[in-house]
Amino acid sequence: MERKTVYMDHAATTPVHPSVLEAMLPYFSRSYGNPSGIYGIGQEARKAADEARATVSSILGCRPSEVIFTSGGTESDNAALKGAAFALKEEGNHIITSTIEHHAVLNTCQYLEKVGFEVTYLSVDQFGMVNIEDLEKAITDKTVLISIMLANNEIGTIEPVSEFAKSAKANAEHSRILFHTDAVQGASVLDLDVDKLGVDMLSLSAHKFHGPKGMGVLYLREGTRFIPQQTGGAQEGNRRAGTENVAGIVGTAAALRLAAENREASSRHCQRLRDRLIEGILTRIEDTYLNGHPTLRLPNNANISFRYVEGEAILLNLDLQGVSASSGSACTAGTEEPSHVLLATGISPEMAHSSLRFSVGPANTDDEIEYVLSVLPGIVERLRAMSPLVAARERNGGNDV
Amino acid sequence: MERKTVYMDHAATTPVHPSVLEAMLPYFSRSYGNPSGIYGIGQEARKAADEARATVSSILGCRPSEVIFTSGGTESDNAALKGAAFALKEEGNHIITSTIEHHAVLNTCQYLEKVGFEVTYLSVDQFGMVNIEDLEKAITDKTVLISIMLANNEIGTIEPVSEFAKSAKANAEHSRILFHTDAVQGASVLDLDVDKLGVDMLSLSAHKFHGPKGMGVLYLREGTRFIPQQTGGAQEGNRRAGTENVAGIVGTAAALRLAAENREASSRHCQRLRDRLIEGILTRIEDTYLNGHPTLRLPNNANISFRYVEGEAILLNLDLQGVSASSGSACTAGTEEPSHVLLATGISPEMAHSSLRFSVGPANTDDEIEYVLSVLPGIVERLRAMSPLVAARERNGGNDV
Amino acid sequence: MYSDLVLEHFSNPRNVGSIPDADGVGLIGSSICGDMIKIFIKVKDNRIGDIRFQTFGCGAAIATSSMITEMVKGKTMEEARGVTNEAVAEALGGLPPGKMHCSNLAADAMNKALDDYEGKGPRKSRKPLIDKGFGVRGGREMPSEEMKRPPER
Amino acid sequence: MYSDLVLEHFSNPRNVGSIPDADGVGLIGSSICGDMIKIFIKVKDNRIGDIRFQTFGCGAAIATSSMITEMVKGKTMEEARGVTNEAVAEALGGLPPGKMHCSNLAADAMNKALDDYEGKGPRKSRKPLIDKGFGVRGGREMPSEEMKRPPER
Ligand SMILES: Cc1ncc(COP(=O)(O)O)c(C=O)c1O
Ligand SMILES: Cc1ncc(COP(=O)(O)O)c(C=O)c1O
Repeated sequence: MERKTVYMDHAATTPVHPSVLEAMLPYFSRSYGNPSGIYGIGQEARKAADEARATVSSILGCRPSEVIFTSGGTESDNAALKGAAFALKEEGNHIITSTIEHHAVLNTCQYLEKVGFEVTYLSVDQFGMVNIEDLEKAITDKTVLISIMLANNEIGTIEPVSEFAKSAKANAEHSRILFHTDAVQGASVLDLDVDKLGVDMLSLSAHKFHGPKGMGVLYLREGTRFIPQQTGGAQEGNRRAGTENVAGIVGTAAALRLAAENREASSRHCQRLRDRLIEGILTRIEDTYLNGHPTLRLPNNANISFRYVEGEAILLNLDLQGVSASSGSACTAGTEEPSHVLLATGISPEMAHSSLRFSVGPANTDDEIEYVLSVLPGIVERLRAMSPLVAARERNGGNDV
Repeated sequence: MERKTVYMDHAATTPVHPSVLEAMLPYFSRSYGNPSGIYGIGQEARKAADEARATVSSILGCRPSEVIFTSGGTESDNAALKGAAFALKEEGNHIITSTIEHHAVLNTCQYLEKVGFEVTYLSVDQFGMVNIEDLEKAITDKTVLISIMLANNEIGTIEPVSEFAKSAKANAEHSRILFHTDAVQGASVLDLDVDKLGVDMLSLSAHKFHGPKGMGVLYLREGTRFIPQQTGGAQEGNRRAGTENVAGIVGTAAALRLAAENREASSRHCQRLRDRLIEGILTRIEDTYLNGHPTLRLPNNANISFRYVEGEAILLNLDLQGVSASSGSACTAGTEEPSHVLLATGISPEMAHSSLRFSVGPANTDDEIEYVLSVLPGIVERLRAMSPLVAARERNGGNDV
Repeated sequence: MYSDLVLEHFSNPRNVGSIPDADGVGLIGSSICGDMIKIFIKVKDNRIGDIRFQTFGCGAAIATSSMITEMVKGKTMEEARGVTNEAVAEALGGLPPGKMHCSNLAADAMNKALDDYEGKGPRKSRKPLIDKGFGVRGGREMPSEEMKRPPER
Repeated sequence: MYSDLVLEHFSNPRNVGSIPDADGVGLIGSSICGDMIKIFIKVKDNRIGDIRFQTFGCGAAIATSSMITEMVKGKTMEEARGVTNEAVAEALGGLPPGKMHCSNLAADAMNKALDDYEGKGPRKSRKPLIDKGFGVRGGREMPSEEMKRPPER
C-alpha cells in the first residue's frame, strides 16, 4: 500500500515543475558549453542565459542588465546588503531593517554591525506588521540602506513595501537611501514589478516557486552603487563572478514565467484551501490560534499555535500520517530556539514553540485539506494528554505547573 | 548533414556525465524536500546530501564535516580567502599568492588589498612555476595565508603544492600560516588527498569534472579559523548559509567519485591524445610554441602560440569547422586583455594574443585529434597570409612592421 | 533524522501520566528548547516502584522521557541516579546532534524527582519548579482575540 | 556572438593583401587588444582606387577591415574620412559590446592611410607606425627553445 503523502511545506521549498526541469535538461549534457566560449555550444548556452535574463526582467519590469543570477535567496540577500552597504559606507553607516526578516538578512546585518555599521531593527505589531511611522522616525542622515521583506516566510504577513519605499525616499534628509526587499516568499503570489514596489534591490529564490534549488535572482536597479561580493571572472556584468549555472538560470526563468502566468489562479486556489484549513483547525481544535495577520497574509500560509503541545511533536505525528508541514522556519530547524518572528509578534515562547506552519501549493486539493483536518485533532489530543501544561491548567488555570 | 563537432575545451567546462545527471534527477521533482524538513522527503534529501558529503570526504581524505558545498570554484576561492583572512586579521595582514592564479583568487586578493591586507604576488618562471625559495623569502611574521593553485587553468602547469605547504609551515615564524589551494583544474587528473597536499583549504568546481555548473566544494580543515561569507540559516555546519542545492550536491559527489575512479585511465588517455596534438602542431605548423611546462603539466592541456596570428581568429575558424577550443581563459573572453598567465611566463603580448588552449577529455578520440591536425594548418596559413606581421618578417625579420 | 527506536518510543510512549500521591516529582524545562519534562515516582523498598511522565516537547524529549521510565523502573535510588542523559540517548540508538543538549533532559528530571523524594529539592513546593522559566521572555501570555478568528472570506 | 555578416566578412574577407607602391599606408595597433590593422591605398583622381588590408586580430578586427575597404573603395578622400568606426560596425549589423572599443579600429587605420597620402603622418617612415607599441610590456620577444620541443613521452 502506498503511503499517503500530503505536502504542505511550500514555504520551505517546492518541487521543480516538470516543464521547468524539461527546459533545464538540454543544458546539462547537450548544450553544456561555457557561455564564455565563442564556439557553437558556448554560444547556445550564452543565448539561453540571455533569453532567461530577458524573461526575468520582463516579469520584474526592469532591464535585462539589472538582473543578476545568484546561487539563491540567501546569496541575493547577502549581496544586496553587503554590496550596497560597503559601497555607501562613506555616505553613512546606518541601516534599517525589521525584527522579522529572514536570517539571511538578520545575520548579515549582524555581520555588518561587527564591521562598523549601525543597524536599527524595527519591531512589529502583533500581526507582524512594520509600522510606517517607526520607519520614518528611524531614518537619520546617516541612513544609507533599508531592507524590509515583502512577505514573511513564517507567518505570511505581507508588508506594504511600496509605501515604505516611497515614504523612505521622501523622508530622506540626504540624496538617496537604497531600498532592498526580500521578495523570496512573494514570487508566486505577489506582483514583483520593481517600479511599482519602488525598490532598488529585490531578492528571489527559485526553489520557492517551482524552480531549482541553488538559484536566486538579485534585481539591482541601474545606477545603484554596489561592490560585488563574489569576485573573479567578468560574469553577470562584473557583479557576480563564476561560471554561469546555465541549466539553473534557464530553470529559474521558466519557473518565474510559470509563476507569473499562474499567479492569480494559483493564489485563489491556495487561499481557498488555506482558509478551509485555518477555519477547520480553529473550529475543530480548541485552544488554537492563528499567527500573523488575519487578512494581509500570503494566500498560501497558515501559521497556527496549538496550545500546550510542542510543534515538532505534532509535525512528527503528521509525518507518520504522511503530512509534511513545518514548525518555525525550516532554516532554523537545526536549532531549537523559538521562532524569532513569532516572538517578535509578542507571543510567549511557549506559544511560539507550539506553532505549526502549513503552506499550501497549487497541487494541493480539497481532499488533502480534509485529510489533514481529519488526522490533526487526534494527534493534538493525544499529545495534550501527555502535556504537563494541560494538567496544570486543569488544576489551577495554567499558571502553576 | 550533421556538423562535425569536436569539443576540446574541457578546462572551460565539461558535459555533465549521463550517470551524474541520472543521480541528480530524483532530487528535482520527486525527493525535492528541504533537508531541514523533518518529514519524509526532507529527510530523503538530507540523507542524499549526507551521503554525498561522505563520498566527497572519502576522496579528499578528510572528515565529512570538513566538506562545504558551495556554488562553484569562484565561491570556494572567495570564501577561503576572505573567510580565513578576516578571521586572522588580528594575527597578521599579509597574504601570499602567485601571479598566475585564476581571477577568482587574484581579484579577491585585490579586494582584500583594498580593505587593509597586503598581498605578495609571486612571479613564475618561463614555464609558469612558482619558485619555492621565492615563497620562503616572501613569508614575514605578518603572513597569515598562502594561496597557490594546484594546476593552472591556461597553461596547465602543475605546482608542487605539497612542497610549498610543507615549507611554508616549517618557515613560519609564528604559529601557523593557512595554506589554500585552488584545485579546480586538478580534480579529474590529480590526487586530491588533503593530507598529502598538506593544505588547510582546497577549492573544487563540479562542472570541471563532469558535474553540474553552479556547484563547488570548499575543503576546510577542522579547527581552521574561518568567518562565513554567506550568512543566514545554519546550513553547511553554519559555514555557508542557504537552502542546500540537493540535486547539485548529489551530482557533485557522483561526478567526483567518477573522476576519482577513472583518474588514471582518463589521465593516460588524455595525455596520449594531448601529446599527439602538441607534436602534430609543433611539427606540422612552423612558428608554433608550447606554453607552460613541457612535462609538469596537466595531461589534458595543450597551450600553443601560433606566431603572427591572433588566437580568436583561429578559434572562430576552428568553430566554423566544428572544433571548440579557447584562447586565453574562457573567463576572460569578455575582455580583450592578453592573458595575465601567459604574460607572467614572460612571453610578449603578441605571443600571448597568438595562443590557443586545447583541453581534451575522456570522450575525445584519435580521429578527432587527426581531424584537428588536418584543419588547423590551413586555417593558420590563411590567417598568416593576411597578417601584417608575416609581411614584415619577410621584409626584414619581423622587427619592423 | 530520528532512529527507529526513538520514533517507536515517540509513537508509543511508555508510562505516560501522573501519580497523584507521588513520593517524588521532578520538573525540568527550558524556554529556549521549548521542552518541559515532569516525572513522578513512587518508591518502595528503596526502589522505584511506579513511574510516570508528562512531557511538553519535541520527539526527542518525549522519547527520552519514555525511555528513562523504562530504564529506571525497579532500580534502586542509587542505580537510578547512575542513569545519565547520555545513557538514555545511547539506549535510544542515538539522537540527532541538535537534540543532544536541548531535548535530552529526562535524566535531569528524574534526578529532580529523586531529590524531591530525598528532601533535597524544594519539596512539595507549590511554586513552579521550572529551571529556566517559561514565559520569562516578554510577551503576552494570552493570545489576542484576532488570533481566534478564522480569516475573512 | 558575431552577426552572420561579420562571420561572412571574416570567412571571406575582401581586399586582403598589400600594395607595394601604395600612395598611402596606415597602421594602427594596440597591444591590449591584440589587434593590428594595416591599410594600403592607391589614389586616382582624388578617389580611392585600389585598397588592401593586412590584419592581425580577432574576428571583429578582420571583418571591420574587410568591410571598410568595401565601404570606401571609389570614394573621394573627403567621403572616405567621413566613414567612422561606428559606421563600419553598423554596416556589419553591429558588433558584440566587448568588441566595440578594442577591435573596431579599421576606420582609424584608414584615416592614417589618408594622412600618410596627404603628408600629415610620418610618411614613408621606416620606423614602426604602431600607436600603442606591441611588445612594450616586458617579456622575451623570442620564444625559448623549450617551447619548440614536443612533450617527452
Ligand atoms: C524570506 C526568505 N528569504 C530568504 C530565504 C533564503 O533562500 P535560500 O534558502 O534559497 O537561500 C528564504 C528561504 O529559505 C526565505 O523564506
Ligand atoms: C583554476 C580555476 N579556479 C577557479 C575557477 C572558477 O570556477 P567557477 O567558474 O566554476 O566558479 C576556474 C574556472 O573557471 C578555474 O579554472
